[in-house]
Amino acid sequence: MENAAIFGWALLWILFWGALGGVVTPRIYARKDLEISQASFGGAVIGAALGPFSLVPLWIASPKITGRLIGIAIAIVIGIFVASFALADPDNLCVANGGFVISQLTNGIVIGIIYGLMALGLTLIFSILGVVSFAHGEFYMIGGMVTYFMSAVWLPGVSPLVAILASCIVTFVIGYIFERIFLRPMGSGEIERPTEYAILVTFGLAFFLQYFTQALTSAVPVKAQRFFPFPRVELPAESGTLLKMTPGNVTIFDAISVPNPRFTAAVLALIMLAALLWFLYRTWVGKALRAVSQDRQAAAVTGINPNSMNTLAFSMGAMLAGLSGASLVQVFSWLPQVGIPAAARSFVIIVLGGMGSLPGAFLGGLIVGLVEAAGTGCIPDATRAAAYIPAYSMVILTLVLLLKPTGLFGREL
Amino acid sequence: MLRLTSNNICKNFGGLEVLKDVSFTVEGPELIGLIGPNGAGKTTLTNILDGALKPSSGTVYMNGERIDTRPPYGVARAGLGRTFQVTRAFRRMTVLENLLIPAMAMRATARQRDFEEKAQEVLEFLTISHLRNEYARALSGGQQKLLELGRLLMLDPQMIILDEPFAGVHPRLMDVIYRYITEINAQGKAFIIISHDMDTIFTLSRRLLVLNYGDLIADGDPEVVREDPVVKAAYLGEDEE
Amino acid sequence: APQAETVGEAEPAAEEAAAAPTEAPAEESSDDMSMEPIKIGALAPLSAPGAVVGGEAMRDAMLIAADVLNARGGIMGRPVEVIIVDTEGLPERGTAVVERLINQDGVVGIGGGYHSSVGVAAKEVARDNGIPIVFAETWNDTITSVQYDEIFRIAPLSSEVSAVDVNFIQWLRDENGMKLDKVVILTENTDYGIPAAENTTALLDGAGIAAVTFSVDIGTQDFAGIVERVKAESPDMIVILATGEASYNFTQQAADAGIGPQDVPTMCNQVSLVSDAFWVNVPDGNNCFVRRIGLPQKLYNDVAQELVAEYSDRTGKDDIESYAMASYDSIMLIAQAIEDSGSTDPGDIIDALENINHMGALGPITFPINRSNTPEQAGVDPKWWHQFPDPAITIVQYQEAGQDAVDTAVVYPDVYQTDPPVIVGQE
Amino acid sequence: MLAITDLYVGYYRDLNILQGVSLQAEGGKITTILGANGVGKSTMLKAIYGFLRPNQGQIRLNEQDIIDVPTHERINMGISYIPQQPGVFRFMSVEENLELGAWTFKNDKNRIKRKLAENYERFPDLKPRRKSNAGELSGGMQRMVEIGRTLMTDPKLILVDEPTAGLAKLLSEEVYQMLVDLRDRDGLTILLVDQEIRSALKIADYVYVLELGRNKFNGPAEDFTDLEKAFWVG
Amino acid sequence: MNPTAIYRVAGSIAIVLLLAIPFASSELGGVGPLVLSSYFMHLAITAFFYAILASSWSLLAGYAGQFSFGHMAFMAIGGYTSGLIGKFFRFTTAPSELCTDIPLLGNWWLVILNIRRVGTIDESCLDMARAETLPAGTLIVFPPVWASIAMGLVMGATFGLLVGWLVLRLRSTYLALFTIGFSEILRASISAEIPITEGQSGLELVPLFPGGLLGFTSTSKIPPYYAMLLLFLLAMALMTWLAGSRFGLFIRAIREDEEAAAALGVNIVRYKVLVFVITSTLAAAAGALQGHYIGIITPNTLIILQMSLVIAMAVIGGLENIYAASVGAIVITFALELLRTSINIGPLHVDMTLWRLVFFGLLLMLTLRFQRNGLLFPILERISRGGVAEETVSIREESEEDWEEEVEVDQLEDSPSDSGEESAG
Ligand SMILES: Nc1ncnc2c1ncn2[C@@H]1O[C@H](COP(=O)(O)OP(=O)(O)OP(=O)(O)O)[C@@H](O)[C@H]1O
Ligand SMILES: Nc1ncnc2c1ncn2[C@@H]1O[C@H](COP(=O)(O)OP(=O)(O)OP(=O)(O)O)[C@@H](O)[C@H]1O
Ligand SMILES: [Mg+2]
Ligand SMILES: [Mg+2]
Repeated sequence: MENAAIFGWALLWILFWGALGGVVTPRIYARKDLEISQASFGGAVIGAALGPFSLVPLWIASPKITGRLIGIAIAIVIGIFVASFALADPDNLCVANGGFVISQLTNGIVIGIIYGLMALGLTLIFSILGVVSFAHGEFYMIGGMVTYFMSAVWLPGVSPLVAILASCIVTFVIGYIFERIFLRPMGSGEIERPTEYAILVTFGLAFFLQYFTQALTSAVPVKAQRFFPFPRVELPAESGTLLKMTPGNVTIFDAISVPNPRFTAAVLALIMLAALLWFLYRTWVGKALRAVSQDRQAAAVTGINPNSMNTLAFSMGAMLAGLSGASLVQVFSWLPQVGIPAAARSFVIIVLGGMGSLPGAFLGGLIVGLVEAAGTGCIPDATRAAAYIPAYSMVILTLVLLLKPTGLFGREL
Repeated sequence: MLRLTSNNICKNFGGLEVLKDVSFTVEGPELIGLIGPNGAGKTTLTNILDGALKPSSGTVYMNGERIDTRPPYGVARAGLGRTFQVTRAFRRMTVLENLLIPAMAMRATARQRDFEEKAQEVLEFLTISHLRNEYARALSGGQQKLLELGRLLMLDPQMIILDEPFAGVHPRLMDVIYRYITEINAQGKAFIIISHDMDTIFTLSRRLLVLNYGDLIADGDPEVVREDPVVKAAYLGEDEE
Repeated sequence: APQAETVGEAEPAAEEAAAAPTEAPAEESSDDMSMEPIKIGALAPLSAPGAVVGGEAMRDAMLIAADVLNARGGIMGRPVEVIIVDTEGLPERGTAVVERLINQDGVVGIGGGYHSSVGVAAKEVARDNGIPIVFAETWNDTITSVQYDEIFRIAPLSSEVSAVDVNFIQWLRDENGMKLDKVVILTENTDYGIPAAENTTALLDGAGIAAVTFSVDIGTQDFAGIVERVKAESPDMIVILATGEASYNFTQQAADAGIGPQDVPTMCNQVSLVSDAFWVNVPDGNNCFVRRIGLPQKLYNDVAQELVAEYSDRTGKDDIESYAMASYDSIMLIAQAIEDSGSTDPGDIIDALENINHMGALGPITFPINRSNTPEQAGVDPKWWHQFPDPAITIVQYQEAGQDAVDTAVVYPDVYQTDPPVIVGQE
Repeated sequence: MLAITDLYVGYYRDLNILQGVSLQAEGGKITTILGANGVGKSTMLKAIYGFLRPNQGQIRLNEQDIIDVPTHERINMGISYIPQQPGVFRFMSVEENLELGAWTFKNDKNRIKRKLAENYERFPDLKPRRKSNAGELSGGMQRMVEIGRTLMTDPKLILVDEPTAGLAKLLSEEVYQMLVDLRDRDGLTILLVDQEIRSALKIADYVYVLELGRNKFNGPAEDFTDLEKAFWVG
Repeated sequence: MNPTAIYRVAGSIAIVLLLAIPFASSELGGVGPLVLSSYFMHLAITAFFYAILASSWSLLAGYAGQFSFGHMAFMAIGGYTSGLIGKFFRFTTAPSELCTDIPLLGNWWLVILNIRRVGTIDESCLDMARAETLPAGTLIVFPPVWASIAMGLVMGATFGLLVGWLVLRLRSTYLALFTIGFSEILRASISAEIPITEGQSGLELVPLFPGGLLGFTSTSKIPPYYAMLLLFLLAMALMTWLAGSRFGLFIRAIREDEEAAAALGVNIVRYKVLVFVITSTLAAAAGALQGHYIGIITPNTLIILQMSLVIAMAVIGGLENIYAASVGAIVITFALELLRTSINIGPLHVDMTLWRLVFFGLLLMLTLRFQRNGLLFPILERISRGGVAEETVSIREESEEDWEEEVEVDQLEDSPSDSGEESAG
């Protein structure tokens, strides 16, 4: 960082005026007898955007704070952030190297899609049962483990699709049994303070599953082979500038390169997403699930059994986590502990996207993917950039919870 | 002398206008009934007076001080107590502890044993003194209602809002609540009573407010209000004049 | 200058502490010489966050040591019991289990040890209780440079290992005509990774080679962003100091992105020598250079060959990891020290260890820098205190995909070379 | 058709909202339940439909005791329920809403198609909006969707709870007309709970009045001419 | 005997026993055949450490209903603050010129050491100063351990205040997620900021009593045992007093129904923040003490496993009672340690080192599901509330004559743990 001060001051400026706007605006709006539900968040971002130059007019004119206004303000804040960063560190790869930026963006999007798939499971569970499963990461881990053991140990040479299917079945069944024994009583009023109970009991499940797997498999990292290696292709054949494929990699325009396992995982995730959408929007059971999430009583009136929908939602959520684990076990080395950071990331995503919102989960996944890519890619200090990876998404989580606990999207399934 | 004024209260939930320009004044130990069909905004109004909700616009003053900007505990300390439509006893605390909370909250230096005697009196008044060491969750719905009323006595506010005190209550307990209202009112405390039970409201209250989907359509003597054609229309369906 | 004694240090008290608690085991041994087993402690990380793979290998080797000793009729006619405890790779657990070994189980000496941070913490407990520890796989220089009587080490010194790495890199440049101006180091932000990266950077600097270090949190799975940054640096060589699955993850993801061992000369981490796990996790890891502690298998002595045979029998592995071999030796060293001194008194064992000449699987083991030949007297750095001076270090290279670690080509140093290095990515 | 005797129901085990209510609904007739707010009218319907389990008493449908029949099977026995709180699936299209009414016979495509057509015929307003989200419709149309959804199962007995609460006058007249049609044309039995006393009485055949969990009056609708007497003082 | 008396007697016996334990330790020669090894003493100290954490967490989660997963973070804040003060702060009688010097009273200076740079020779500015600038005879004094521990408490309280204030609006799930985030950020920062915190190598702390105490050496277990026991007893006394006072009453009311409590005049903001401050301070105190006792603290104390241990201890003991939680913690600390063995069931060799955690997780789940109040609490509850039902019934019979008719009190015989009256809609 050459002119670190520029960036530091910009950050301070944003924080100071943001805090001031967030605290003072609701007071002023309340004094003027105006709608204040958005005043705190709106005031914060508008303050962060242009400081006194936007706050003073806001306080004087006190217009209705619309989503549009907030959107513009957020865009300005991001603009200031990026500009001051670029000014402060003009040699940074993120500023100076277009190819690098494109690669990082691609990485972020590809991994974000997979994060999104995992978070979808969590959001599905939340929208139907109203609880956050703290064992989500363990289902992810088990999904990967089963896929590995199927394809490499138990039935070597079996098609990866069969292995993935097996992992779906296993995670689904575990989710099913758990829901029936431990979560079903919540609905019947047998358990007091169900939300807290759910937090603790899924937490216990996580603990159990993780150590159970570790006791069974020991802690040697494992990894599945590439499911579907690319064919070797070079287009146009001589120069290789347009498209170049090797078994492990595809390069487009000599700039964007995506490793094969990630690519297949992302494609699998997209296929699953499509299948999930098809299931939720086109099948009877899927519609029943959505119906229960929108109006439990009305659904019960039509003869849908909401309890069995709970079970289904939980098992399916677990299965989606298992599935993203299954598709990532060919990308990352796998251990009984891999679920913990993955689960933490899913929490961030669903809070960011708005708890219970399917589109929110998907978009949240992309955002988290991009932020992590930006964090690792742009932080100048090489010894810190990667060391802070687990913290990037947590910083977003903290900010979102403090500024806008409802997330980006309202609830919609 | 108590004086509560609500000026032009409006409340929106998103696009839904639940209260439209509601203004009224309570002066002295009045006994007011508040009626209106389901979803008329009665509970919402209570929440606004109590500070649990902020009005979208409008103000509430109590004894010359603005209270709509205060948090609920500030309003409670200013002298306004309320019960909830769905009873909200502290279920895993004993009856006695339930009663001690408001008394202690009002006085920063107080100790528990200072109030045990008073709590005993209140329990006896409400005929549930034998339950003092039971957990509140072991009480029946009606008894939980009594417990809520008892908490208000311990809080000792100047004005009390009761949200459907008679709903789902056994007739015998109803007598207790009835007696409670009249006696406490005689001690100089104002009441606003929300109820769907017309008999009780008409015998009990000396002033009637009628809310109809956010509008305050009537305010006055119960007998007069009863004859009001607008009110009749709201309650008895279409009247062919 | 007559400075006041600083309050934080507790040196004067330590002597007393060393004497007192040792009485318990000593008494035990005096009143029952018949069949009371002699207990030797063994440290190994057997659960997360420790490096479990390493821990399990060490455990197996140390159990073999116990069996071998007992098959020989024990030590001084008494059976031997090796008590293995799980350090979890956590210093606070390390102190707790060493405490337990000494005070609960009554061990007379301790072997094994993997994580440096555990070693750093454990050495204090050993010192307080006057019980010797022979560390088998803790590289951190400070463990010996504090010069505690009780602490011995047969693992290499972190700084010496870095020196070998850098010598090798220089050798590649000078003798093999490789272009080598810039090296990227990927390290983990642990007590092992950070000092190793610092040492290596300093040495490379001295050799006129620029080094850029990226450090990662262990447990990181996704290295895509880092790989892009490494790529943007256009390094001539990559050195991976991150261990465990982080090392596998990085190597394979780098390979996926086109800067793997087959594209850029890469020094993979020593965990790559667990060849089964390596090929499962890094299918594109061919041409990796790996630093190997210990002699090449072709040069194993009799002890080592017997050990490998037994070890393969039990674990199904073809070769033995260097740290498993060292753990074996650490137990055997203590056993021999007991024999030599004819006593289970820890003080006597320490004396015996200082003068030991043990033919171990690693070769002849001695501790030449000791109380009678202090670093000052010998004119060497204090890190050589109670340190096995010459654990052999070679650089091997996987030259065929799926190759077993046993069959790897030894490329450096010249004396051991079996094949010339395959250098990739040179125009 | 439906006979209730001495029913005790409540939300908490120890607090009965209904305390010994008895009631009969004759086939092909509209039976109306009136009473002040909170006397337990809705509670009774919930008990008949199976959401609440009575603490005591009997509920018989065509001479068969149905207390132990689970909710979703009561639908198959020909009972339908339109609850007081309007409940459409806000983020689903009108058509999906209607289709979900056919949940109990979801595999009978022809029957679903037929019933859908019937519904669009009955509520022509819905047809052009069949692809819009139900949450975007007006309150009255949402009621139509709900009623239509209920009718998908060919019920014999429908339990209707305040169907016109919050509806404009014109719309509510349509709703009442619809109920009458259902009775006259389809021969359905209707158990109606209502606050719109005048309108409800107009279409009722038989009337029950409840007071705080107990029967107060009952009799044919013709007996209820003096409204003042019946409802204000009691 | 009435329940309070039972508690008093049992409590006094327990305290006397705990105070007496060191006399049976091997350091003091044991009592007759009973010789407790210093490993046992170590376990006892650790058990008290966990007992403080579990019971303060139970005050936070069980009494006040704030399900925070950040308790270990406050523990770490205490330990790291104390450790960092020991690492970076010195008192001298002359300015060092090379470090940051802050003048104090008289000729004393507070010297703050420079942060070491990664990648270069690591030389303390004070060492350099000693060689170059400091005049001969300058005293260099470490900050006293008690003072750095006290600073740990202050930091714990400050962060507790901050977090408590930030989470005011958050309920259950959001609170849990936020606190996980908080502790994860803290863990990542500690791991990454190696020049300050030493990262994964762990920050070394001076012993609790650097010069020994009363003839015990600095490594003796006995002074730390009494120190930790004292902290434990103080914490329990403080929490007992709090739980029995208005504070306890109010936080339980907040747990039961925040809005109703507010409507009755309870300043919910103040008490919610206060409960965070108090419990974080206790956690920080335990962390600082344990840090000095062990001599090292690493960011791994923040991993989720450590938090699960504390939660499980509190839940299995009894979440809603500080005594049950602390006894649960003590029992489980020992049990987990004893289970570090391997057993043979017939031909099957089971390494309990791993499986014990599996069973532990299962026990946690089953306890939650079937014994919501923990395994210990119901026993305490029986002792303390045994008389209530009879009392209620007898009073009721007395007052019966005023009530010619049965009024709805027929549910009195129901056990208090019954909760079937929840809405069934
Ligand atoms: N938090 C809220 N968000 C959105 N809408 C709300 C909220 N609270 C109340 N409403 C709506 O405001 C309207 C008035 O509600 P309120 O509870 O005040 O009615 P009420 O007069 O007390 O009715 P009842 O007699 O049934 O208790 C209702 O339509 C209700 O759905
Ligand atoms: N879910 C519930 N939990 C607890 N009590 C309830 C519940 N629903 C209703 N009650 C109580 O049951 C009593 C009767 O309610 P119900 O809904 O049956 O009245 P209603 O006669 O339908 O009145 P309305 O005309 O207002 O719809 C009321 O006192 C109400 O407070
Ligand atoms: Mg209401
Ligand atoms: Mg109703």
